[in-house]
Amino acid sequence: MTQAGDTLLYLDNVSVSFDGFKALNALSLYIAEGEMRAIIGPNGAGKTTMMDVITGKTRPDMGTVAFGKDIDLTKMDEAAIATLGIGRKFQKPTVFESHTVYDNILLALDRPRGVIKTLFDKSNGTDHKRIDEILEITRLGDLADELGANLSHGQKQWLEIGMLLAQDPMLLLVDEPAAGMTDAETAETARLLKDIAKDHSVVVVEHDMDFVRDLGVKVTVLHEGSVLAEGSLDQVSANQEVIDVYLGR
Amino acid sequence: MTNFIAGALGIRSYIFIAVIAAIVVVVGFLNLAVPETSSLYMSSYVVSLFGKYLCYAILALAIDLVWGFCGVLSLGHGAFFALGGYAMGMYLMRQIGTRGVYGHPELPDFMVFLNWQELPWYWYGFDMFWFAALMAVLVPGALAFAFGWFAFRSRVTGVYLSIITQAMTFALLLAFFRNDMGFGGNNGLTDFKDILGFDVQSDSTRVGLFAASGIALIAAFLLAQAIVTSKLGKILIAVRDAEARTRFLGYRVEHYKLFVWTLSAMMAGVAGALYVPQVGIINPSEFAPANSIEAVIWVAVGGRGTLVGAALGAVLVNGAKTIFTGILPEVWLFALGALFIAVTLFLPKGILGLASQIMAKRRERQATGAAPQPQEAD
Amino acid sequence: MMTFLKSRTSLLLFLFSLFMFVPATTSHADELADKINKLAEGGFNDRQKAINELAATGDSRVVPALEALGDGLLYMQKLGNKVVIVERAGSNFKLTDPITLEALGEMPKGALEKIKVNNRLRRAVRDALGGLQLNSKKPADRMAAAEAVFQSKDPDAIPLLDAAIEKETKADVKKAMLEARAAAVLSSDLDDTAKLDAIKVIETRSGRDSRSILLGFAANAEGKLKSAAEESAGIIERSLAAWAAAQNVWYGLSLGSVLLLAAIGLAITFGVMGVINMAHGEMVMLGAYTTFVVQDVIRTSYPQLFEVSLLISIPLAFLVAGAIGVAIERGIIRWLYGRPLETLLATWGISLALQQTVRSIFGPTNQEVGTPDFMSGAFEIGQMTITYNRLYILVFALVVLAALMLVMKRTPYGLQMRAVTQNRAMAGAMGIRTDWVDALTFGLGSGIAGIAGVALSQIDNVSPNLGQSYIIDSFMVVVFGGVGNLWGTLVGAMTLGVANKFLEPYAGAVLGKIVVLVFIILFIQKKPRGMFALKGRAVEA
Amino acid sequence: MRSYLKTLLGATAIAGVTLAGATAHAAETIKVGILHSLSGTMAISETTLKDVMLMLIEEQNKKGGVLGKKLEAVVVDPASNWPLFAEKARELISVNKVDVVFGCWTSVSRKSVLPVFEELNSILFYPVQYEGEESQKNVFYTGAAPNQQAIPAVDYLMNEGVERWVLAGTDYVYPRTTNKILEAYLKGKGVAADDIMINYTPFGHSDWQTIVSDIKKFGSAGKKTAVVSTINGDANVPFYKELGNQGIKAEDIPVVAFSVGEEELAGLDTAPLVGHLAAWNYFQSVDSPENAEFIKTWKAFTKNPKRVTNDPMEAHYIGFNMWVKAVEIAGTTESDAVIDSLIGVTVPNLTGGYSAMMPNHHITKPVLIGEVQADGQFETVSSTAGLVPGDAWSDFLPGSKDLISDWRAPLSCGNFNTKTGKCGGQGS
Repeated sequence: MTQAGDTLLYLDNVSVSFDGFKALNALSLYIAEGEMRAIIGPNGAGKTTMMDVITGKTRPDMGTVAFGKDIDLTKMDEAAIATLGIGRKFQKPTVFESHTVYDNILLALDRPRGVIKTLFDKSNGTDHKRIDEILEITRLGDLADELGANLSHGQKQWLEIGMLLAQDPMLLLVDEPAAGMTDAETAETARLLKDIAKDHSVVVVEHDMDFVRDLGVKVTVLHEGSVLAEGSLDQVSANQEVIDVYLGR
Repeated sequence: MTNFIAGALGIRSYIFIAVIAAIVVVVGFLNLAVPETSSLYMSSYVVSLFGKYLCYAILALAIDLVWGFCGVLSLGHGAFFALGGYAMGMYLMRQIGTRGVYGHPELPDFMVFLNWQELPWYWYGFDMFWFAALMAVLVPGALAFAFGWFAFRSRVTGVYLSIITQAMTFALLLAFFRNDMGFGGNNGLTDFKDILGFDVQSDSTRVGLFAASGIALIAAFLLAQAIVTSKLGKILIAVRDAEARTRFLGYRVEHYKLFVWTLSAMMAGVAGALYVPQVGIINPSEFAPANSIEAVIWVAVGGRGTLVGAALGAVLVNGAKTIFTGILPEVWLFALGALFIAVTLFLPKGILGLASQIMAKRRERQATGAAPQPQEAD
Repeated sequence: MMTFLKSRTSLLLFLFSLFMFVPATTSHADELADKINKLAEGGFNDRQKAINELAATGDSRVVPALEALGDGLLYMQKLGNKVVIVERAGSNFKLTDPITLEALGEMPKGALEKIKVNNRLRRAVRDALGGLQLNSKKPADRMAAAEAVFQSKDPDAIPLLDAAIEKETKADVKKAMLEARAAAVLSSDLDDTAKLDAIKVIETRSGRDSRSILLGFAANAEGKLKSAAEESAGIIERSLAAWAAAQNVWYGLSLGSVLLLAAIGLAITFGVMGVINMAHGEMVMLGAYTTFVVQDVIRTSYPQLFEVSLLISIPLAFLVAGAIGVAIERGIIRWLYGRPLETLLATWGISLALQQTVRSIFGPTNQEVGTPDFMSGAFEIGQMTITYNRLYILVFALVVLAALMLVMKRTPYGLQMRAVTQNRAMAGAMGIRTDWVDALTFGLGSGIAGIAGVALSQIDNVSPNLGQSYIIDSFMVVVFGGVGNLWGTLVGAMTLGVANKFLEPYAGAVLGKIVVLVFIILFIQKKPRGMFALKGRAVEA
Repeated sequence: MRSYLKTLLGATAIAGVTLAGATAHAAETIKVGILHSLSGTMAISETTLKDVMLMLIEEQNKKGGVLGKKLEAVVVDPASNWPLFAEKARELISVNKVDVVFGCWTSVSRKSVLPVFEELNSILFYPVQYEGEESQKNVFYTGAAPNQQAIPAVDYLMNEGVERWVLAGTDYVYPRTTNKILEAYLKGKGVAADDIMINYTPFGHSDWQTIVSDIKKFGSAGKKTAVVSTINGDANVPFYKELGNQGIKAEDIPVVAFSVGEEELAGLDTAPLVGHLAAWNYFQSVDSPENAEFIKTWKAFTKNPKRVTNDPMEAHYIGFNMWVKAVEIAGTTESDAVIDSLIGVTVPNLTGGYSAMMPNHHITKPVLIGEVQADGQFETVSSTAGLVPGDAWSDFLPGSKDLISDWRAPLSCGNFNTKTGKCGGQGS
């Protein structure tokens, strides 16, 4: 486990409801700088909604969401939050299918995001170098000229993670990175994430217990929109409440 | 691959520009310099017909820019086209001067007709060409900006956006039909005499307008091409394919949409402004939602997401329409309807997409060993 | 009896022969015949005089002739200038004596000349008949006669009315007669007290025509009478204003019901299936044309079924439009799922082709679709006029909506349909034949559009362009209400209908519609997914 | 790629050239252009006129054609699209080389083609009643001008005791102008402003509940009220249906329409409408040998015994015969000669009289007022004593009361100002 530093992400008493259904119920969660955290929970536990709240897609009905020292995320939109340094990978791998792998990374690079600036933007040598690096990390170097649409499921997952890296965020939110992968791919993904976690904070939402075990990090169990248990995987899997929830009481 | 597409793009654009320029020169020459008796003579009818096609091609480019590249399907681009047309029409009306049937020095005929005493304020300035030309771009631009600013910020997307663009053009249609609006009601603006001092009916003016349309088309094409090949263009495609992904990468999607949407509206305005002096009338029916839908169909026929295809689609569909309304007046709607169905079913990427596929196949056969790669249209 | 009652004229003969009211001055038959023959002479002014003279006889034997005149069935024989009542019989006319009502054989059309009437004469006939029928046996006739006198305000009718009121046993008829008498009094030269009473009677009658009579009277009156009449007219005016608001709501709901009908089918094909169905309007049109064909067959072959022609049309229109819908889905749309914008283009092509098909078969002109009697006319609630056709359409729209909801919520098919639209792959995996569910759903939406066409044929043109005029409104309703939600469609249609009708008096029909459109555009900014949008994170997935 | 594109663009260009050169071979026939919408919103009215022209041409050919040559009809579809009208007019004249065009229905389509006819100096016969305020050298107006329809109708109603007027129309030029003229005319006759209600509705308006109830309200002020309707084609059916349903009877509030003819009534159950009026220059019910013959030929030509005839059809009948006669007088189909010889040409109309082409390119016509009958026909209840010459410029509009039109030399002017003595409108 990485050494915990100052609190990077701070959720306190956050609630969200859709038409009376409480997706998040007074959820409180703290992620430290440089920490890697796995979040598990049954379907409908609020994992994706939590990501939505952090990235500005969904506004919480109440509660505090703060980043770093005192940045209130509830007042910002997705683009602003992303620029701030929070990257997100979707549950369903989402890459730009009409662009090449190379261009996908290029678009994610930490370059000016204004309309006019992008119109005249030309990528330079540093950019190319950085892209090559990322392609190397994600093992997509051979596929640089391939269209996003032609990648396999696992390759898309990696490309999306690569795009997150290109953004150079302080915090990565990774939603089910191992879903639909072969065992070999899953192991590879775990290795990749651990690699990334060396110099980024990472929150991973995952169902696959083997994968979580591979990561070997602190685990938070969500249930019905709030935290049910927290601790190492072994601790939480011994927790009676968690067992009840997973086995359906 | 990246480089290859860039290369193909270059060739295609090159051909496109060359063809347009050639058409302009040849048609102009055949109309003006060849005697009327010659079998090579091209009548003014054909000149204005081709002029009209070129204007439609600009409109198609404008639609393709927002729809093909940014995924914003507008069913209301006819409104921007018509607004540009009205701006030009107002200039042409003011140029009539005392030559109207009532001979009023200032008021257009229809105002005299309705007992209007003075020119409404919004007609001021349209006696100057530069002002009208500016308005032909600014008015559609301003409307698009206001509309887009609200719609994109509120994240109205997909069919919802399409439907409200339709509502927009329908509302404008109804508004311009009202005689109280001061734009001539259903009759619109017509009976034009001069443009910049040249007689709009004369052959040389026709050829001039035709050439202007050709140049405008080339300019619009180059501008659109520059945009779609820039990084901005890549972002537009990114927005089209995965809007949320783009947003979470930190791009303000609404700004990109607004930019390209407004620019596209301005292009449509230019097309309208060139169209009006060539067809000789602007009337509210240009706002009809059906017109906008048809324009979208040109793009689909030619090949969505390919600039050359959009322009080609506009010319082909309208050419077919011209021929069919002449030789098959009773059944041409069947032909048109069948064309649209056939294109959506069998040519989802349009004619140009089909062309690319055929080329790709042929290349595949030639370059043995190369992995089969689906060709992405530019 | 039945055959006897067929002709209105013979009915009158029957009534009069049994219950003839014999006035004091019975004219001699020849004298009467002379007076009737006079109807054929001169221009409209002369004819009007002749009518008045006939009315003045008070002789009920003139009724058949006057009736026939009003109906345009009174002709003159070119030979001998005798006036006769005619009945069409092929290319000939069957003749009847106007007084004795004896049959006079047949004659070719050319041997007769029609005695022309215009509105003024029809009005004169109506007034004259009013006086003459006050003693009819049937309460409905007496009621109509009283109403006619009320309209004619004929002071000469006062004695007849007095006699009739005396004998009248039905309270409502009596009231109508008293009101008619009051109207007649106002145009008579009776004294002021009688007129003041009459003003009060008319004030209690209320309604627009009462006000009209009072204002007309006030315009020519002076002093006390003038002020009394104006005051009463004012009272009526205020009650009318209150009713006007209610009337406006009704108009709005009725417009809303038309929008609803037009949009329900689209709420299925577009709202539930996500097909941007530009051919939706043409499905409505096909329904309307089905109605036309059904009526055409009925007219030529089974005229006695005309009253139920619409009921017959409803299932047929559903089947015709539904079958074409299924064909379109199987042939074209099914290749385009997941590409909603392409469906727009393809269905646009379909709509062009369908329009042209109908134009080729039926011609470009409007077709006549008749209104059965039960849907004609209007009734009043207080000062509110409610036309039957609009009422039936409102009810019909709600019934269709309710039936559709039942199908969707309570039948296995509805369950499968919702399953398929929500998660096609999963539904397929569970053994649902998704392709058939798609086809049926599209057919259902189209069929409902066809049913809407049956109703719309009652209020709009039946022409190849019919569909075009509803397509935009339908999309607005569905989008405004919230895609995929039938309740939203209902509320959306009604809101837009009422909003339109409340704006119309202030802004005019055109500006009102523009305002509504702008409102929809702004509303969508606020609620990008319509009024009753599905919420939650599933939406954007 | 290169060859592919070239082929496509080349094909388009060739198509255009072929169009341009397609007509060199037709010297033996005289070509007659027919410019009526066969699709789109106006097809409903205009298709019939295309058919009637085809019939007239066929009949003329049976008689041996004109100047010994057969007539050949050239039909195009301007698809209810106004710019397309201009384009198709140009195609007819410059590509198909027609000698005369019969066409247009709406004012805007006429306005759209005007400059084309002027530029290419061809001849257009326009068969529909219109707002006037126009007289152009190349156009012959065989429909009614406002003084040949609106004013006699209003005169008739005034005679019938109407004191209060609703002027209801579709919001476009024809109703606007007609209503302006009528308003001025009525006020001149002493009708108070309060007694005139003017209402405009959009094209294809289908919800008439509010307006009909407004009319009812307006008509309940104690004075005899009538509605003068200039409501356009499509909107009429729902309008009359609503009138019938709200119980407005012709005896109480008659509606006189200028755009509703037999063709429009064919789409309606007319039983509740008996007594409502229309003013035209022709009714199918008119009893004259020419009309009987015309109707017979028409039904035979369309092979449909139910087809009705109407006023614009008569206008084409008159216009076509006038053109034939003028061509025979001129001995050529050359535009200037025919235009000159058309003025003064007199041909039988279908109402038992003769119509003459006036120097202002309008024709003389009788004005008939008819009441709707239960069988969908009109019965004439009033007709003008003689023929009424069409007035291009209304005497009741301030902008045009000083203008006259006379296309005979030496004046040759469509908008001669009698005050200033100059050609060219009001001048300044």
